[in-house]
Amino acid sequence: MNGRALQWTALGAVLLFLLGPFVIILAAGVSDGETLTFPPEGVSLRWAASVVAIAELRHAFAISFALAVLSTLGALLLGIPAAYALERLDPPGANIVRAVVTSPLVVPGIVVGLALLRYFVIPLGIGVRPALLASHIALLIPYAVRVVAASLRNLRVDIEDAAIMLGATPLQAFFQIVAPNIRNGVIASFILSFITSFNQVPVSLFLSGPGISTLPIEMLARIDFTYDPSIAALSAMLALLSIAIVFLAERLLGLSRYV
Amino acid sequence: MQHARLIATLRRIGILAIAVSGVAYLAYVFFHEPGDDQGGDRLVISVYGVSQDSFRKNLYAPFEAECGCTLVVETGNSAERLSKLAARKNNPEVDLAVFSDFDALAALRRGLLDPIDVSRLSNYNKLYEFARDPIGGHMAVGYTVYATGIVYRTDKVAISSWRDLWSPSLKDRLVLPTLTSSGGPLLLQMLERAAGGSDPTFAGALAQVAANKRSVVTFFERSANLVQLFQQGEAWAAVTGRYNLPLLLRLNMPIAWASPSEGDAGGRNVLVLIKGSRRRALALRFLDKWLSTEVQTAMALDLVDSPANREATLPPNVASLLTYGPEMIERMNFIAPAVVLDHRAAWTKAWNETIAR
Amino acid sequence: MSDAFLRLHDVTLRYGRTIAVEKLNLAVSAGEFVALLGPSGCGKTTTMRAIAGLLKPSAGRIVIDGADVTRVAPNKRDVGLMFQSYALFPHLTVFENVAFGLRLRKLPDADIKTRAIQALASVGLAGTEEKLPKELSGGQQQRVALARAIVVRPRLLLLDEPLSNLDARLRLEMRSEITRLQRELNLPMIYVTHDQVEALALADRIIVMRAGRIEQDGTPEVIYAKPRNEFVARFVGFETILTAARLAAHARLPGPAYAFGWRPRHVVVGTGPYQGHVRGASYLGETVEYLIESEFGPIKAEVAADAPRHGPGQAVAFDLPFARAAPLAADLPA
Amino acid sequence: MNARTRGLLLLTPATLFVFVAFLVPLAILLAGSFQRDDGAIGLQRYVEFFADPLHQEVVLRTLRIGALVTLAAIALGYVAALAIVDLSPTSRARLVGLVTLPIMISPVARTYAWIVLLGRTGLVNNLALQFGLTDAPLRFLYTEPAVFVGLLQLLLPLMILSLVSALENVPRDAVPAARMLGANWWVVFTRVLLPLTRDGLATGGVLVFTGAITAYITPAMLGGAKILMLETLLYQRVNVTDDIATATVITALLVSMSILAKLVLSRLAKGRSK
Repeated sequence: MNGRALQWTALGAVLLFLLGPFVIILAAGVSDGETLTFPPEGVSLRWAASVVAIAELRHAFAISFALAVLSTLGALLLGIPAAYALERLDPPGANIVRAVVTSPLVVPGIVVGLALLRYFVIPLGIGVRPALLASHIALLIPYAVRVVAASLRNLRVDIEDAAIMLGATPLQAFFQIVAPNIRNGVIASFILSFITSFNQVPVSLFLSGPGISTLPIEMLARIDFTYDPSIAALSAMLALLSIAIVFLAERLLGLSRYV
Repeated sequence: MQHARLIATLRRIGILAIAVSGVAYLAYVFFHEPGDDQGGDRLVISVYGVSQDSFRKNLYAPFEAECGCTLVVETGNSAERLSKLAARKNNPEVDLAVFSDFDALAALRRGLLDPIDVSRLSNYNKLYEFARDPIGGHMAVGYTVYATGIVYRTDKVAISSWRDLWSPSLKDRLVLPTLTSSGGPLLLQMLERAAGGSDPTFAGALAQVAANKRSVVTFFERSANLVQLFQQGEAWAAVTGRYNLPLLLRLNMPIAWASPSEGDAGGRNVLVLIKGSRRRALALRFLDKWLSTEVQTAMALDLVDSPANREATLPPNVASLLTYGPEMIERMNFIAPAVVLDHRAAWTKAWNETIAR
Repeated sequence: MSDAFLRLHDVTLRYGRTIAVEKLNLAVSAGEFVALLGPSGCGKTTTMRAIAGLLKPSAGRIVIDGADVTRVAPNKRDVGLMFQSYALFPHLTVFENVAFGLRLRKLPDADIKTRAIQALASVGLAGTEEKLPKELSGGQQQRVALARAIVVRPRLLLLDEPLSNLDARLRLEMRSEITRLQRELNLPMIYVTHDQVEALALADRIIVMRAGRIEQDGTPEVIYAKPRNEFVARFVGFETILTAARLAAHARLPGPAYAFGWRPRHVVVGTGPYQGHVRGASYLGETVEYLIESEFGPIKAEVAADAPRHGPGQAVAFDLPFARAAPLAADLPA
Repeated sequence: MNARTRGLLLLTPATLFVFVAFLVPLAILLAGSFQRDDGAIGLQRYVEFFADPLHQEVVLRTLRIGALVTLAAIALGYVAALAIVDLSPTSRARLVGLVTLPIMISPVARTYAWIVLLGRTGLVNNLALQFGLTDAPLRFLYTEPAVFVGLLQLLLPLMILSLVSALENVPRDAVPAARMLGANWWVVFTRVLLPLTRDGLATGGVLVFTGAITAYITPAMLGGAKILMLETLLYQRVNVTDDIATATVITALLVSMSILAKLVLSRLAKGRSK
């Protein structure tokens, strides 16, 4: 075997390691059997249907989806101006602010959940829902700032000056000239944030409450007392959903450049 | 040209309107408390996550229909829910909760509970003795009892005593509850008894577990990944509550409930009212409903909870799977909740030093 | 000078603690084409951006058409600016790029169309309206930028090294284009460049800057023939500059001056009172360039190629005729 | 209003938000680790934390698994990244997309797949039995290797992506040039590729190590109560035994480990490339 063939085999093995488990989950999820096994016993979508039929899971899905969209929008609303300021306006203390704004990236989720529950939510008497939303926004701001800042960095500074010299106000220059050119970065950051929020577990573990549980939390709880293929079916559906989103994004924008 | 600009503007407004209403809808979904639109009251309960489908069918749905209110259900294991309750002590979200008897006592000691006015419970007098005042002061009412014992693969091992857990054929196939789960203290209690001791420090029991810890696949925190462990062939024997037996039997494996000579440990789950709850009357009404003969029977028939109500009568095939009837309840060794609480810190220390590591 | 269209009074600009432009005074009359000439970092672009309003002076006043605009926002100054990088909007078509300023002025669609198409035609780009900037060549992008800047009819046009990204042939072409437009529109322009040839060819007046200050202000002829000091002289091609003190030992000076400068082609080679050695000779086609090592130091000379040639190492006589020398003042301290 | 003031104004909402809803609560939690039971400032909580042999073991295990996952990710990452940058731009983009996929999928779903795979009746054991590699099914679940495998799959994509972008910046001729000079592959790797991709390696290393020591779901699902890591221990201490004192110490340990890893690795990348 020559070097090149060896290289391809190794790459194949790595890909198998990374992607193989999804094939397993997918297969286990469409099994017709009563218990979770691989290879599956027959093919059926009944477990997928059974998952969809559970009201709690549907509700958790709706909550997770809404939470992901709202927190992503919130993070972008706060993060885009911050990214713009950091990249363009040279505000005092920019480096400190950059570190502050991106700090949620390095702190473990469990710690974030615990700290927020004890020293943010409870002392301020914040309700379960606003608290969950606020924690997700704080977690997502780094993604918004980093990705948007990266696309601003790739955009010439002088086109804004050009617009202003042609009579535009700074706001007009931003919305008519800058915004259309960082649109892809913003969409990429939206997708990244959405998926991050949607899959978030440790923070939500502390901050979810009565009547409001996210899908991954609900799923984690159910794994403990479910031995049929329904959780595999749910996992497979979630995986397919993520894949579909990423595939579309990749198709439209080349998302991987921003990761 | 002017026309085209108008159309473009209209289209932009249209897209914006769709986006804004989409976001508004999602905000509604997210911030909408269940039951707000029905106009009735909401009752928030905090329970174990197991068998919620049965509870919905036998208890929640009928109750909601009766009271015209909405039930909001928080699920999780005992300790998790207790710690959330403690965290939100000054602004409680939950009206009524379910705990093991000693976690209920822990909640009481942390000032989280209000007494239950049992005179207002129409079903109170139908309860077995063990359920009437399990932690004292009428701060809790038992709703179910479960034996904690040994399930095992009859094709792999034979079990007639708690000491058989340490048989060599169970090496690497034994699953035990971790100390911090409800089953942990019950396990230690039975091991202590099997060794002939009655020392509440459980020194002998802890030493047994420590000596055999290599045999143990895992110490589980949540009872139900037990099913998986059996199904995957990881477990041949496990110590668990009897409420897991029906689930395990559905695996179509030769699994049985052991009858060790020392008997089984008794576990109780209780209902409590959370201090500061604003819907006291509704909570009491729900509590009474839970204890009613019809709900207790229905939950037993679904093989979820063994009844605490003496008037619940079960056919033999169901009864055999549950913790049912005066003799079986007699046979169980209850452990006083106060003993658990008073010694748990010491047990945990010993457990961490000799077993968990 | 009181009728100047643009005036800078003692304008000072700072970046943090470094001073980029210090107490600059400048006047440009209506219809005048002024070049700001100087090496990079001399403050010429900074000055231009201050006139545009993109930078705020830390001291001094800027007056346009009699009104003090020092505190007026750049988008309210009605000043056009053409960027070195063109700064076209990548997501807009050529037409929309040009129409951008007109749309902001809320003109009727029909007027926008007429004026944009006319502006594009005037720079020779009719027919490219629907293309995106990236589909055009560098020279074409340059023209779009020019059209975009003039279509809004600014009262003053600033050009920031507009030709530096073009190749030599296009540069010539654009140069005449800009001159033509300036004459047609009779628009005052300030043209920033580090290329003396460009400045000489285009401007009515050249302002040579160094280190944030004006070194010399004059017509191209004056700047070219009579640089005021050593810095300006070097910048416009006087390569041999000798101080009066040094020359006095060898020659009778024609008058008082700090130094004298010669262009290479004003140095006589082959005959003359001074002796040197040829250190290098480069054949340039029409001429030959010599580097001569002499008692004055290295002398650069350029002579017709058909004159007798001298090889490296040869001794050679040369002359520095005062008739053609530029008398120079001492440099201001940098 | 000048640009800096405007900048400050635009930055304030995000900064304020992160401060109130993140940094201040975190700081209070961290500060708690230095509080003694009597309220004074001191290291009592640390002393007590490390006095517990279980805690010592969990800290060591966390560091060990973090280091092993990082090393394995580096090895596999180079193998995969070198093969990927060898491809044409289109297939390269496609493969990068494939590698990115796992990052986007719910960690719960991803880890669940390993439970199905690694169980005693799972695929891995079945294959091992079939090929006679073992006589009896092996136990993988609730062992350190299971956690290791789960974390590696979780985090390897981050390393591959970092290395791919680093390798893309290596001049195309560097490797052939070194080969022309007679260097063998090992020399090419250590003397040419490694120095040129040091930045990417450091970035990937920080992501993988930090990811491994701060992951929750994977150790919780594949390790359980027997194979505790700092994150799962923290959860247990807070939610099961309500022991905030220990939780504050674990928080401080986790945060300082993350920061330390970042400092050490970025110093390494800078220091050596000089």
